[in-house]
Amino acid sequence: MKVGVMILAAAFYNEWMRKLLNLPPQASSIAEGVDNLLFFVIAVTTLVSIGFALVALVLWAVYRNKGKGTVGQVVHPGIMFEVVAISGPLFFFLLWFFIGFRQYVEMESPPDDAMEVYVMGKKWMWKFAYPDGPNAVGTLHVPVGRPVKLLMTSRDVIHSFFIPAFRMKKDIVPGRYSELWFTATEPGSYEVFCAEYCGTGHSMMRGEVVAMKADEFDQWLAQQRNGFASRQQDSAVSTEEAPRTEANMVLQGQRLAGEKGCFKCHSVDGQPHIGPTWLGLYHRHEHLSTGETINVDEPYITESMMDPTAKLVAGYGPVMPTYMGKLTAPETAAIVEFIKSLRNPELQAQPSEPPTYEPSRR
Amino acid sequence: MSLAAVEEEPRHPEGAEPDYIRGKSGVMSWVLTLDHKRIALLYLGTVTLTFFLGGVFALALRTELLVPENGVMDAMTYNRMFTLHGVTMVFFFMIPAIPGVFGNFFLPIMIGAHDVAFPRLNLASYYLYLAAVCLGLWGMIHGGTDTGWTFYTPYSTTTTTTVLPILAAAFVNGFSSILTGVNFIVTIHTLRADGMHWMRLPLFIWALYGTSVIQVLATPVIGITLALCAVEHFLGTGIFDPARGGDPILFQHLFWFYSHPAVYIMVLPAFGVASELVGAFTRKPLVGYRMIALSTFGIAFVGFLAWGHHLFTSGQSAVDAGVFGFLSMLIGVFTAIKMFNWVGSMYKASIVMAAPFIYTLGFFFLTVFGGMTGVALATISLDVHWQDTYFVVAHFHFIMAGAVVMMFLGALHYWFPKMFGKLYTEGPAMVGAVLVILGFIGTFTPQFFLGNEGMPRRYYSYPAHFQWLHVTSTIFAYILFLGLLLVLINLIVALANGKQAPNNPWGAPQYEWDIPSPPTEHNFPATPVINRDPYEYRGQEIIENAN
Amino acid sequence: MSASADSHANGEHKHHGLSVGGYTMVFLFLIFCTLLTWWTAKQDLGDWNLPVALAIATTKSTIVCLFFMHLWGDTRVNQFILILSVLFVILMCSLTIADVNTRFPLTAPPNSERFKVPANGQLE
Amino acid sequence: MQTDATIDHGHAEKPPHLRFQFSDSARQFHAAKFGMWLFLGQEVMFFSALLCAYAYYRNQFPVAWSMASHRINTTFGLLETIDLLFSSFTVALAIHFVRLGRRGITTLLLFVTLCCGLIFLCMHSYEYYTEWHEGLLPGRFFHPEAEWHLPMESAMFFSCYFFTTVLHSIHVIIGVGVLGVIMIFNIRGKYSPAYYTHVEVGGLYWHLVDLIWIFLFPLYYLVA
Repeated sequence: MKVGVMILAAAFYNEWMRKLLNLPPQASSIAEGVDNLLFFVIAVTTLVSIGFALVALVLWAVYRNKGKGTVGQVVHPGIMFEVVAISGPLFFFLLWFFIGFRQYVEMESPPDDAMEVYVMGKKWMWKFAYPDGPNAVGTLHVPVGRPVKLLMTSRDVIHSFFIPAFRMKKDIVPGRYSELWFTATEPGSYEVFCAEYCGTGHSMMRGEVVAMKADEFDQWLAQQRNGFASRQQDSAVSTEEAPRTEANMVLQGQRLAGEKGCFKCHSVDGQPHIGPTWLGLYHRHEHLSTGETINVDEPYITESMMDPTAKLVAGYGPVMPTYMGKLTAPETAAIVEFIKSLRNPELQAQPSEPPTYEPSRR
Repeated sequence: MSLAAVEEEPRHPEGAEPDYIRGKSGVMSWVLTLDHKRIALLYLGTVTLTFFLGGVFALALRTELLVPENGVMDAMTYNRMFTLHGVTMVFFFMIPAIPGVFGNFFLPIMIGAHDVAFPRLNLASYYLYLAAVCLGLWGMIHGGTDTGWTFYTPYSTTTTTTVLPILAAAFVNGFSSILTGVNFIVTIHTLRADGMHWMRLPLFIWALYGTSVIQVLATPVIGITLALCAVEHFLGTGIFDPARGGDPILFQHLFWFYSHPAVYIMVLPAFGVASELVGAFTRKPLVGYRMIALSTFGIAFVGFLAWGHHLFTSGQSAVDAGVFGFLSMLIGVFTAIKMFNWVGSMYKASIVMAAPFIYTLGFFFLTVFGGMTGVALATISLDVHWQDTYFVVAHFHFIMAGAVVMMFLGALHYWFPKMFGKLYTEGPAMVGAVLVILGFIGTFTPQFFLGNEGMPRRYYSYPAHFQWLHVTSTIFAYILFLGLLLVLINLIVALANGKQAPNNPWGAPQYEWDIPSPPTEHNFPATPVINRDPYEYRGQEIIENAN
Repeated sequence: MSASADSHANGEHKHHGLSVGGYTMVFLFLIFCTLLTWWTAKQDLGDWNLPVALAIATTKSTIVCLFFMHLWGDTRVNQFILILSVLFVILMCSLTIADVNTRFPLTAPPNSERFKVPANGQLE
Repeated sequence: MQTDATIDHGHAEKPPHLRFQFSDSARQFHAAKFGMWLFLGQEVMFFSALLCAYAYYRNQFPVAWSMASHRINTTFGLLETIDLLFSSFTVALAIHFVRLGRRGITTLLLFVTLCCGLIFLCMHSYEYYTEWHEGLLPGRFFHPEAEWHLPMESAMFFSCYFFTTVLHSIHVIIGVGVLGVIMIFNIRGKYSPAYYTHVEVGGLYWHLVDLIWIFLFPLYYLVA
């Protein structure tokens, strides 16, 4: 009840307080609640600290030393003094904690019907990809009034996705996924910052969120989907890391491997055949016929296609023909991607690979 | 320690032990000294140097931030600069400052001991500290590093800058800190004079005790963490590297397990000094001695359990965030207890106004506001907005830097006559104190507003709408620097030309004012007996300070 | 531990040691525990392997502390230091692990227990 | 400060080992022991960061942990444990005999302890040597045999294992050095039933080395 009254009162002063405290606009569904708590906390903090300073100054003015040898009076405050000193702050701190905790739980619980957008942070840019195709660098378009869930990961170091106007922030850790959700409430364009220090270009790792009216957004998304195929060639928007493209490349690689006859000698189920199996090949440590051990990486796979006998895996004969000239560069890359996709789940998953991911429903 | 005895006998008869400064001469008598007071002065010299160095870095940063883009340095230089500012101030200034200088000097005197328990270990910790500073400087000369003082992985393990010497410096400094802590705890336990019960310990000693416990139990964790980070750098062990199966979040847990309590390593001694200053300048016994002493241990203990609030936005679950958020709130209560008792002590007091007390008043404001914004930051949903913004920067400068700098300077003025046997000039000292306090508040208050608006920390360039607040902050930073210069000059002048200080120029009740200024080499002619409480006022004459 | 330390005033130390036979018994018991832990590790106790191993290790270390390190009958404060540091180790490990174990599943590393491998693996 | 000669106790018959800041030997002995205990508390925390890393990753990758643990030599681990326990036993006896003033047997026991420490180091070096040959050193030296099918996360196990055991071995080396110096002092007759602080404190340190190994053995060598 008390909380309710408090929030109501705060709402009345909301705009005024927001300007006074220099806060950005409240553009997400949780922003107003967070701000109300913020005003409450900061108001109490300011009043108490100025109060303490004033009391100290007044006490100094009143009880100045009146000349040599004078001493103060011995005061033994009752137990009530200590009780107030403990319970007063404790009351406020716990109140803030409970309100803040409830808000945090809300922030951490995305609704089931949230639209998903994949976010990739890398030095020093943001990439956004929508589930069915379009992607963008630097600008995230979201509909107003619909919950949006961002699934985020980083390519290199820790970044942090921060939208001040939404009062939202979440660290993006390489090799892990993090999620953040919001519902934009006001159309407009809002700043995005990287809030976790990530190197020379940290301060330039900015972006923008464009909140559009729902119908405008749908229109925009449809446009983007139509233009997606042609935009893939557009070098201005690099799509190499976009999850969708990756999946396409894998499929393409699978098709090519069948067409070029790779499966005559290489299995994908772990059985050794004429050649080593592709299952779990990527980043496997293979022993070569020369006795060395090698980490199977992209260069090695590519080399083995072009010059198969150069580094033979121990136990296999030099029977594979060269594919030099028989595969174009993109085709080679696609097959490498396909091999990379055949990772044994027991084995390594490159952290920065796009998600093999199922939306979590709660 | 009865007053009657003191006044009857001449305390310092001719031919008795000379004071610790003039007792011995020559360079070797200083560099190999085992006297805790001389070691304290060695610390004072080094700490002043690192404070100055960190201050110069800070001014360079503030100057760069006058303009949104491309100021006086490039982004790489800026990034190194803020890292070095942080490393220097945290590891080389704030952690050793008050325990190293005033702890070393006054801990044995206040408990009636002739020295610390392990004088050689004490010198060793100073040299470890000095070695750390030298390593750090060497790293800085070779380009410095750009990881931030938090050394977050995987950035710190992949950066091409010279991060290793800086990590090594922090590691070595940790050992200095641990050994000092061990030394202090043992001293407090075993060398208290007869009659010095636990409840007669000055509050500064209680604070040092709490600090030392944290130093001993938390510092090793950062040592091993930084060592892991360094090994990762050249062996690629991958403990914190996601590409090899490690987890960068683990680094953050281990790092903050030390670095959150480290905040209390820095501020608890400052709280201790505040108790001494309030006790001396209110000219009446402190209110709530027991509560202040006990709350020190509350802070020390709960401080260990709150580290997770630095990870609220790292993907922490609501469950863990709830636990850490709740525990963080309790620390604020313990600090509040101290604050109520200090301000309560001014009631019906007879307050002597002097530079140290002005610092104390500044400390009150900075600590209350800084501390309560800390509670605000620990409020989970608000932290989501404020984390890694200038709000955090402003908050920890208020509570950490503010409290430490205020009380370092306060203590320096307060104990100056005892340490050097000279009186400083009160006028310029008061002006300096006011300038420092105003400069400090003026520098960091705009940063709270910057943080509210969403300005992230460690930004070299920023959108133009943040500029006016940055300019305001920078102007006050210069005022702060001027204030500090004035303080420095005033104290140097006093050192050269100050009048001879009497034993107790403040008329303070604490034990350390009973012995000569400066003290003799072994502090007391014989092991003293303590027969009164630390803030028990005995009606000393106030001997007016110069001017 | 009192300031006056009058209990030690005569320069006499209190000795809390055992006899040679006592030390030998302790040593033999420790060897027995070591062999026991080695043997239990070879048995399949399911989830109980780790707790059993830790329980034996804790017993051994307690005995070393109490008798070899003379903590039995030593001052309270020395006992307290050990207990405090062990307490902090436990708190540190448990709160850290509590964090990873309650996170949003995808924040776990891809090969770990908690990472859910998707059914279709596609980004739909 | 009051200068009262009557309470100025103990200064007349001050033993040579008593430092000026202490009023009596008992207190000085107590201070040294207390200081060492604090240092040991510090050592426990020192290893705790590694223990935390261990627990963190074992909790996430139990399978990798178990598979990786099978690659290190349990028998060696067992022998090393017994070796260290025995050295702890001899140190405890050394303290016992130095209290009784029996210098010869104390020296002998300290010497046996030193030998145990050295044997431990030799055994551990041999272990590292074989692991190096098997490509099990962490980081960029981690090249295990392919047929072992070690999961990639087992690298974490070996990182933790090497870092912890190397740190432990460093402690053993320091301990051997400290006990060696104490042994020489003992031969020179520095210790007596009235003053044997170094032996007691050095012994405490050595026991801690043993104590840590008691935990490392099941945690690294005996993962089921």
